[in-house]
Amino acid sequence: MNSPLKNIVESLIFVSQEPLTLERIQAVLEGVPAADIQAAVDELVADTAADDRGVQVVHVGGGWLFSTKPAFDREIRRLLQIERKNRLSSAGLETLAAIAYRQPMTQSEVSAIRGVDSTSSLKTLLEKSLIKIVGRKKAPGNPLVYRTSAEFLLYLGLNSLDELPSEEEIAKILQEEKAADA
Amino acid sequence: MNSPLKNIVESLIFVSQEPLTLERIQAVLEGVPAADIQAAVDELVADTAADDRGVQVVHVGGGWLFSTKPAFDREIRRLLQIERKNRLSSAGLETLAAIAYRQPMTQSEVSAIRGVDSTSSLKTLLEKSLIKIVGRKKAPGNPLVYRTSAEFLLYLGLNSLDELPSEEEIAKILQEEKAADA
Amino acid sequence: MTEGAVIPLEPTPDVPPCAEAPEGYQVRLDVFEGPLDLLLFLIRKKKIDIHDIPIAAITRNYLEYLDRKTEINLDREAEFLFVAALLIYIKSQMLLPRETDLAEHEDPRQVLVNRLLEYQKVKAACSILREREDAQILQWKRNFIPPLHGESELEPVELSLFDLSESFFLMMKRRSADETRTIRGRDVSVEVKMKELVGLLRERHMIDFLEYFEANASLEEALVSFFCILELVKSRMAVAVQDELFQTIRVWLRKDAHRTDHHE
Repeated sequence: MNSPLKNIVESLIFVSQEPLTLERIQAVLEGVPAADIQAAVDELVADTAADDRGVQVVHVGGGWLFSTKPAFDREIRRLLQIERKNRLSSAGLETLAAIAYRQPMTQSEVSAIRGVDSTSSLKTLLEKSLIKIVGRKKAPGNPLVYRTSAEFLLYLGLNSLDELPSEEEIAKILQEEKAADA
Repeated sequence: MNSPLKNIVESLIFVSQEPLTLERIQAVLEGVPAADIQAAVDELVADTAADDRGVQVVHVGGGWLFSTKPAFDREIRRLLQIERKNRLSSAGLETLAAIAYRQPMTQSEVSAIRGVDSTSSLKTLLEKSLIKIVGRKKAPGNPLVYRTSAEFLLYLGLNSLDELPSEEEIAKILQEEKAADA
Repeated sequence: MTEGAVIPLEPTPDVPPCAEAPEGYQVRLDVFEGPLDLLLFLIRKKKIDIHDIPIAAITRNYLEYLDRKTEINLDREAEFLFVAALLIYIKSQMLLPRETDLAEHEDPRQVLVNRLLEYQKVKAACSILREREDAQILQWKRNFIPPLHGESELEPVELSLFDLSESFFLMMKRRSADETRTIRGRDVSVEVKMKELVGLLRERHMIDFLEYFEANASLEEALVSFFCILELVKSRMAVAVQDELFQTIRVWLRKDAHRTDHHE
């Protein structure tokens, strides 16, 4: 279907510097009902997911943005002359997960959950902008308080913290581990 | 036509920061004949020129790149106004940091700390409402005196300037390199 | 004050070889993220019910692993030792003669169990998040698209407290390059810490150990504090009360110890 609304939305998502939310699109397209915009975005997501497209619109970080399809990672890295992107270390990922679930958190709270001093992992995560300092805790020593950042959601392809693995998913993993041991 | 070559080319053009030339595509896709690449690009240009697309691949500057369609210029301008969110330049950040920790300060005091004339950074920070003029110093020339603003605290989620991280805290984050964290 | 002095180590030949270890029997400590990871590993390998941990046995296994350490650095060692001390503490609590059976919430192991369960959840979540990370790493997004036109007057700014502070202190460092002080963790001796603790106890009569712990920051210092308190309690100079493990420890100086010289 040839929908001009879908085209406008596509161009807006393309130029947006961060995931483009429904609210932003509405603010730009004054008077267009949210339902129409949502329908246009849905159509766009479906179109770009098709096999004959190399670039797709994905829903992430609470909004939409363009990304390449995973199949072309090798060629893109060749073009940009970038090595395979590094994963986080296990220490880094653990620290990030602890903060994600229990934020806001201080260094000593994170370290207590992990049973390991987490100062240097926090540093790495700060440098990668996956967490941010949001202030201080009213507690002895007024320790700095950390939260996950908007980049964190993007990094893991989440739309909000609600999309973190649920209690059920975690319980399932633990069940599987138990079964594997038996 | 569902062509994987077209898809690869689309993703390469998408991630390229400058017009992507035939030569560079060829260099990435070793062994693929130039004629095939040219055909894929032509197909892509034709596809994206169609009425149902908001973003098109255009031939410009000796290569190809994505651009929005001219029809949506007005909406795009509106969007960029709304979401414009710039990071401070490093000069701006330094100037702001100097004032935050050492306020109240005059222009020449800031410039002395930074070792660089800071007049234009001060102007930018004033425009962004991150600092404010609080009066004049009783000194030769009666220079203007700057302080950080209430918005500054808001942006950083601080309650007061006392909550700025101390040198020790930052040093701890910056200096602790531990073998435990890869 | 080593763990070996507290508990004689018996060889347990039934420790399973670990797949990660090339030498078969040698399991290196550094394959574990930390002491909790090691504990969870032992619990799994021994097929132990996490809600009913045989503390004596697990403590023995745990100390054994610690004993095999080859080259872990001091910080890590301190963390492993800290949990060793806690295990021993729980064991001692369980050995205390009691009038009646412990109610479930009084089980000295409960807080350790809660902590292990919590950590286990984080680890399980990590395995899911790792998959997400792997999937996302393959997708390239363009986060930077040059703005179409010049600056407008009023712009919201993205500002990070970390960037700001880092910027300031780097600037100061640059300016006074010669007189830069290097900040290092203090060397904490038991003697100094003991004096400090006793002084503080005299002044305030009671201290909240967790509060004290947080103020001291470094793990070594905290460990030393912990051992000092154990030492004070052992030598009957102080009374320490902890309602729940990992909660807070309140410490009083015994009245009759006020004038004694506690430093031999």
